[in-house]
Amino acid sequence: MKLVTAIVQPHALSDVADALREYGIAGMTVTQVAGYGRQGGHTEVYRGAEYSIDQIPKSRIEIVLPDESVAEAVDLIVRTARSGRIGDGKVWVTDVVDVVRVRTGERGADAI
Amino acid sequence: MKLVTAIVQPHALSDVADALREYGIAGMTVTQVAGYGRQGGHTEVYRGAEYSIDQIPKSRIEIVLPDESVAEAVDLIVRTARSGRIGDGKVWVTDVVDVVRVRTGERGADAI
Amino acid sequence: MKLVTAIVQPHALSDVADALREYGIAGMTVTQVAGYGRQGGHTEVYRGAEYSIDQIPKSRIEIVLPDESVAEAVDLIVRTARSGRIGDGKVWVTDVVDVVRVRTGERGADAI
Amino acid sequence: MAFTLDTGATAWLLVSASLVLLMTPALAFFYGGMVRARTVLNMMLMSFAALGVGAIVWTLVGYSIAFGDDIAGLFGNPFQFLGLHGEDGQSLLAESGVPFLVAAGFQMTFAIITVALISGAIADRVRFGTWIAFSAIWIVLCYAPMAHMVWGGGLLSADGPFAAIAEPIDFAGGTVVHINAGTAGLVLALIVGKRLGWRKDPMKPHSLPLVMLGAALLWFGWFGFNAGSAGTADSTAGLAWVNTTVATAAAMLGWMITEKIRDKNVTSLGAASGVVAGLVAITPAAGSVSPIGSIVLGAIAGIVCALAVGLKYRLGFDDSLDVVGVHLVGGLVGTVLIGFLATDSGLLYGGGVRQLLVQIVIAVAAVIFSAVVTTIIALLLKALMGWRVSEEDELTGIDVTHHAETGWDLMGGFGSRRAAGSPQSTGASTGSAGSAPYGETMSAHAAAQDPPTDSSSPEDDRESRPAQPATTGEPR
Amino acid sequence: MAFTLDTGATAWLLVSASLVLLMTPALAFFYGGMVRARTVLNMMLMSFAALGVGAIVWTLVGYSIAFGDDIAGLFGNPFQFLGLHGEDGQSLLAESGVPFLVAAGFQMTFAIITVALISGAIADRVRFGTWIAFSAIWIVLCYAPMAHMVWGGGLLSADGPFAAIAEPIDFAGGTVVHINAGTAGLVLALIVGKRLGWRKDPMKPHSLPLVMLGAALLWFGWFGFNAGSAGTADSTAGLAWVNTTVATAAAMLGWMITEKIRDKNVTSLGAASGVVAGLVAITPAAGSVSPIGSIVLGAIAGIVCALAVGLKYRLGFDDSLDVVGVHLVGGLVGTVLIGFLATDSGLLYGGGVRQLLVQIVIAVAAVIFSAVVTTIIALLLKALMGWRVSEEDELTGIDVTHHAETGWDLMGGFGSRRAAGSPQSTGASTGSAGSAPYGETMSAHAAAQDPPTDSSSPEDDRESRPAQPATTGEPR
Amino acid sequence: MAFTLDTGATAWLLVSASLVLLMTPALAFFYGGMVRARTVLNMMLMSFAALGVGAIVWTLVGYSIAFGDDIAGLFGNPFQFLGLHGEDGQSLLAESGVPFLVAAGFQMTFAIITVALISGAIADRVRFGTWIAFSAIWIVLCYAPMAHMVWGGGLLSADGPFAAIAEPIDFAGGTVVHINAGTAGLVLALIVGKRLGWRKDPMKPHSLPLVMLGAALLWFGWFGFNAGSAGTADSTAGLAWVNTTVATAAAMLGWMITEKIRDKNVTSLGAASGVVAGLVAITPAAGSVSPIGSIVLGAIAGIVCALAVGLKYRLGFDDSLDVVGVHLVGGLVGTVLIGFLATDSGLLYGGGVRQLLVQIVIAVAAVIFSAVVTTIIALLLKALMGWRVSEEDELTGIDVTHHAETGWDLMGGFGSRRAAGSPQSTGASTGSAGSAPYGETMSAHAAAQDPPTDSSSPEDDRESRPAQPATTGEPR
Ligand SMILES: Nc1ncnc2c1ncn2[C@@H]1O[C@H](COP(=O)(O)OP(=O)(O)O)[C@@H](O)[C@H]1O
Ligand SMILES: Nc1ncnc2c1ncn2[C@@H]1O[C@H](COP(=O)(O)OP(=O)(O)O)[C@@H](O)[C@H]1O
Ligand SMILES: Nc1ncnc2c1ncn2[C@@H]1O[C@H](COP(=O)(O)OP(=O)(O)O)[C@@H](O)[C@H]1O
Repeated sequence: MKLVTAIVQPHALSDVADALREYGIAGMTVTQVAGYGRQGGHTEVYRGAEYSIDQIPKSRIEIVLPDESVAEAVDLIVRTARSGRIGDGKVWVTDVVDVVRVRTGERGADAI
Repeated sequence: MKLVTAIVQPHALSDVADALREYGIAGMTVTQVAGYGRQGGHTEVYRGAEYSIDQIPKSRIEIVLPDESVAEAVDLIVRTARSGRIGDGKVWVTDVVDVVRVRTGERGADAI
Repeated sequence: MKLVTAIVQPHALSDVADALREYGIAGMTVTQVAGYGRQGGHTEVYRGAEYSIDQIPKSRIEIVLPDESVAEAVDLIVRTARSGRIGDGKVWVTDVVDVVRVRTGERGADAI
Repeated sequence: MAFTLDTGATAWLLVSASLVLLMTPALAFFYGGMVRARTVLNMMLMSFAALGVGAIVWTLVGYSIAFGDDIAGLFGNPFQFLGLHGEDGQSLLAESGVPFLVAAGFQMTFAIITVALISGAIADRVRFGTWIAFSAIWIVLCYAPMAHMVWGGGLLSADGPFAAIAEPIDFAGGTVVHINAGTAGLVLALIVGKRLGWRKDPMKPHSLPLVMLGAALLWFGWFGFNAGSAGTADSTAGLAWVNTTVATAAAMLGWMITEKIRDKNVTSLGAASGVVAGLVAITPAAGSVSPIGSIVLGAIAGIVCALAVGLKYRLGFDDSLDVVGVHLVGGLVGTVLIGFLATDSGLLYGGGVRQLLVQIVIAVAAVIFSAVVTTIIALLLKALMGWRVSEEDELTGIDVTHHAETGWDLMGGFGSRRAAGSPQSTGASTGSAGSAPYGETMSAHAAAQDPPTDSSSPEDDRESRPAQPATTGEPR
Repeated sequence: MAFTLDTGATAWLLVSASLVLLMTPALAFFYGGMVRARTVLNMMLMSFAALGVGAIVWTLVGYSIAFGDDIAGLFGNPFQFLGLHGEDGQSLLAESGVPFLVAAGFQMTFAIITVALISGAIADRVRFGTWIAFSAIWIVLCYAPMAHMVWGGGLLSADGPFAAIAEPIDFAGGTVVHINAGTAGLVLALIVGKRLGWRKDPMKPHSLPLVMLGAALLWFGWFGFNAGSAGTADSTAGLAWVNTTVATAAAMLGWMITEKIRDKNVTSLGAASGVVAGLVAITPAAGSVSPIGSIVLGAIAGIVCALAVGLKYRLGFDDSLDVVGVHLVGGLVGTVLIGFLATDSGLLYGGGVRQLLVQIVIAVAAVIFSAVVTTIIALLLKALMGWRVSEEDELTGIDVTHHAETGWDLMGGFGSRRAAGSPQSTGASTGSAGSAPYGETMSAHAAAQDPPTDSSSPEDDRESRPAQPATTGEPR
Repeated sequence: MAFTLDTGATAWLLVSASLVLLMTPALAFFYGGMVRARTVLNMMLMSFAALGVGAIVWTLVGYSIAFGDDIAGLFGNPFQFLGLHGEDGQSLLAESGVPFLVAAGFQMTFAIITVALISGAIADRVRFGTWIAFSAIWIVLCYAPMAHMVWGGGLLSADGPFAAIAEPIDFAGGTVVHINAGTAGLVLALIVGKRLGWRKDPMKPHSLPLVMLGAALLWFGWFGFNAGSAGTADSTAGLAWVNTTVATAAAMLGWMITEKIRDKNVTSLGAASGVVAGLVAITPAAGSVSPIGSIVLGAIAGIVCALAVGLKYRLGFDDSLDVVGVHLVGGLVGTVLIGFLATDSGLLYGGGVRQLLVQIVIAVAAVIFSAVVTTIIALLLKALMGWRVSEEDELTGIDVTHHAETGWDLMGGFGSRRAAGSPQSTGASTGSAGSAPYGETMSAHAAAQDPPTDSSSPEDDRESRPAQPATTGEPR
């Protein structure tokens, strides 16, 4: 099994979730995060002093998946979240040793 | 070492933390997240138009552990967080290459 | 590639981000989290009843990196975030199987 | 009675009525900030519901029961001013030159705030319908008779039997409003039972700025409550205004000092609570003590209430937002201290114990009356409608489960939402436990798509998102 | 006219003016809570801008156009009271003993709130400059003439042609304020177009406590609006006060019941909206119906408006915060129901259909006048300045993109910030796509360091952080 | 003096006093929203503490010092009205028919808001006890004498030496309140020193809606401040009301335009600050300029203050929330512009330079007096009590470290909490660095369990959680 972590634009989240659900992935966990990267922040002005706020709101998606679905899932996320502008985000994949469903105690692929 | 990541119901968090502490695990990191999964969301109504809000508040727990404690810790989390209802959550385990305690620079198991 | 996850004091975040940027790491993702650990929480008092609030606000930094930069990056984080007091935080490193830049579809080291 | 309009008195009473009306939403913020984020709306709606129900019930029969012709010293003729039908000379404020409806409106706001106060005792856990029913019945059976007894010429008024000892003093509602609401709160807290997790979870206030906003608006509104109770804009109103301010200031400081000594910290919840405790305690006394007396009275109230709010933990009742500790105790403190501090008749001013005695009598009478009537109403409703929401709903939070809303959404538009009623989302919300196979497009979901939104709309329709190379084929 | 000051009436009107002025910020909170967190400031600023522009424009020419000597029944002499230059005997309230400037100030607050109301229809998507221009022009060309026609002796007043049938009744602004603003909102919603993602994204309110605060302060302020419109502190003011309260209570309950039946849940957004619907509907009728009549009128308004806010989904216009459903519909309900419920002349009180007829006529006239004038202004501004912000700015949120601010930052000081203008940060914000090589210190960044902050400052400078063994060498 | 009650004037002054009292909590919101989330409560408590302390001190001696019989032109007999003991004919407002205590209460609210204003200069970093002491002493030694000098017949009043040139004009407190508070803020900012991280961290406002709420309530309250200062409800009050509104509107627009030109964006912080700047500047002038003059005065104040708030960065003092830039500068602008714009005596109205001269003299005198007295008090307190909290507490946030509370908790009940005092949790909070061995149940923790919560409670106890198959054996 693998864990796919995707950082995407907040306004793309809804489309990504829909695309994943259509594809058959029912579960995921989403966190509101702040991204730093090539995409610069915006400028906020307080009392005439400008500040560049570097961090930009992003959505972080985590999905635990069977190995065989990873390629397609990543592809789907990348395609759906892409606008072509700097700051669209990253997706990375890590290995998962074990998964358990809390409700049932099921393990492995059954637990996803 | 391993990283145990657990998604649990927010109102189970306090019990899980207590159980882990009793077991001797003193450290963990918790994030408020939004979960999507089999458990459906709730319906909110605005101006007579219903919306199904899919994401459900969950708590995400991260614990870095020595390999030998993983099985028992996962077990403890699963037992404590379980209510038997859909949406109780997931636990997954990944490998950790290295850990450092910022305060002392200690590495590996000592750092946990 | 590796994923470096660092839990640091919120007021150290700005310095860590600056140090990493100086070092040449342009991208990272930050989450507000609650840490439990050796550092005890603070006491809050409501209606004369004291409660010890265990969790302490922390910042969680995620950086995907090429293997060769990991050692130095971890070192930089640890040095910058250290105040020597309990609660300075942890850094851990996990393996990354693949990375994709959403905007371009680039993979691997190019995507970071 | 020949009626001569006094525009100044009328202006002041119109303002006072408006100020007291504002107190009920103010209470909604005070209480709403004190509960957890997941129940803020329900908490606030309890006050708003009291406003809605209270205004109607008062118009229909409440005012008549309170101020109609006396029946047995207990209540007034309920049909006398049905629908607030009355003449300008007929109200208690006619002598001040205040028109009938202004007086009736002013009194209406007292009935509303009193029932709203009770809601704090049963936060986070009761059925909204039961609360609405309770509000309506309680105003009719408990508030209006009590108002009659104290202000409408009934048993506890200057026309009642105790006046033979000394004229009972309740300037603006120590008994009618605060002892009454506080007692009812205690009864309800006992009958409704505790919140899940009480004493384990701190259930800390989710927004102390909101609490302080509530306290501030309560203070502001209370000028209408107390200084308006003078019935006109004169020296007595001025005395009530100053007393209200200094007693409140002293109570806030008293609460702060108590906290500083006991807990080492001064809290904003304490400051806000001290404000309310002071306002409560000075309410019955505002017209009969001096500014210095008010400082003393306020300081005592602040200290006593700060200690009293801890009682519930020791006695084991979940008076969630301290209606008992603040309103019952504060109301008792104020009502009884009049016996010492009234400049005309107080013990410390050489007036002997008669005033003190009478004050204790009316306080006790108010407690008993309120306890009995509230118990009957609450048990009846428990049997007929039930008080508690389900445990699961309480744990999840009553806002989402009973009002289908969440109080705060600062993430703004975060997440995937679609119009309900679609097969997929309904399926989701009942929870299909079967695992959907990978790679297979869920057809139910496809069917759930919104109809293409107004693609035929003639006007410049800008709903489409900026051009994006995505290939999902699903226009947003 | 010889002028005799009545301090009571003047006190009440000073208070009323202050109360009505408060309604515009109250509206800012009501509307601001209803939008998403990323546009709350823009939404609130639209109301504040209306305050700024409205006060100036009213002082310069608005009051004169509304209350100057009649010209063709449509507007008043715009130069007559330039700069609010006038004598105490010259206002409509002179008879009540209210000074000229008090009357003029009171009227000013009506102009301001009316234009602010419109902003709800076009939330989240319009250029701030265009809105400011619209506010100024609309007060001059649409509000002031309408006020003249209804209250200043124009076509729709008791001096106009329809008075031959029956004297038109608009006690406090059902036509001038609510039908006017509601119609203008509809026109703007159509001309400006829909928000991106409308009907897909629930665009749920980001802070319902803020919405309820707004509703509460609106209610409070509305006492000035309605009871102040009596022009003095008398029985009529009292009647208006009571009617305002009970109609609003009934409307809130009406909306709640509608929701309960239709959606199974009572919402706080519904309660707050019901409050406003009731206030709107009773506005024209507050002086001419009985308290019981007000309950009926309010309940009908609550139910009808609760149903009406759904219309936009069916008809496909994005009246974002329901200016049409609440103000246009509520204003029509109130204006027309007078024909049935007025105790003097209503159909149900045996007054025949004449009043009803006239009420319908003035309502329709108001809709037409407002629609025509608003359309012209809005199209003109569309051509000259443009209404919409860019799609990207709208998606990102207008607060950050157009006001360079974010409404809420509860994480407090979270993140890395530096003074702008430094090469590095400027580079960042234009987005350098090239990958910086690892291990190489970015020299631009070094150059971007703040100058050592006041290390030479003579006083005890405590900007340094607590001693830390870190070796970054960069003092904070 | 024979005293005849005027209920209208009294009603207006009762309202005005209530409105001005509301300004102090309003300031708490205005300031509280501007600081970071981790210090909002401390910021708000500084205003609330000013309320508490101010009311008591004013009652005891403040009013006497301000309005007692003149001593050397500097202060009044401090014992004359001890405890606000006085007769209805004795206040300055006796002629208007306003009772003594109403006048004294009205004046009390001015003392309170003035000292509260100062707190903005020293946000986020001072000991609460020192602030309380400062508030009390400063009202007695700085505010009350200044009030005496300007309004109580002292040196800067019409009875003072400068009246020979022209009668000094300070209608509602340009010198006494704003120049005074602004100067004191500057002194404290210098003596207390800068916040950690100042100029590096933007320290952006954590809740701009709260800031705007504060600004709105300040505006509302200011009607009492300015129009109430007419002393009765007459044309002058009307003039002050209108001037307050239009000057504020103009100042808000002036600030907005300055921002638009300088920063390209109009901000809500700017709008809110512009509102306050306008209110400040019109305060001394509200009774002596025309509405058009007020627009000019307001616009100038808005522009000048918008520029002035940047000064602190250049001059290097951390006047955190711009007490200097808004109140000192705004107060000076208003006080001095009277010399040009007063319709009776201003330079532009042909009155020559005499008025201007006198206005400059009283402004300078106020600055000097306030600076000297405040410096002495602040240095004394620095020596005796200390001003600053520890650096660690400041970094962590003063709310949690000094008030044991957090302002916002929107996650609602998130996290593990237990009653303190238990060995385990105490151990935790002192931080046991030793690593607990795995697999070993910590016995201290077991001992720390709450006693089984009321399992013996007779009533229907619903604290247990829904049935759960978990085997932790620890009932919640
Ligand atoms: N090395 C990294 N490690 C973790 N997250 C990263 C990294 N680089 C970028 N990110 C995340 O991806 C987001 C987008 O990256 P950015 O460099 O701005 O644009 P792009 O990926 O289009 O070049 C960032 O806001 C951040 O959240
Ligand atoms: N594949 C997944 N990857 C990551 N998180 C998941 C995944 N599936 C479920 N989750 C998380 O677990 C939570 C519970 O899952 P759900 O499917 O609703 O119930 P259950 O696990 O009881 O079947 C979800 O809300 C989500 O946060
Ligand atoms: N085993 C762990 N797994 C995950 N996070 C941990 C773990 N232990 C500590 N942490 C995180 O590190 C933070 C600091 O740890 P703590 O034990 O308080 O101090 P220190 O690391 O200085 O000994 C905690 O607040 C928590 O967020």
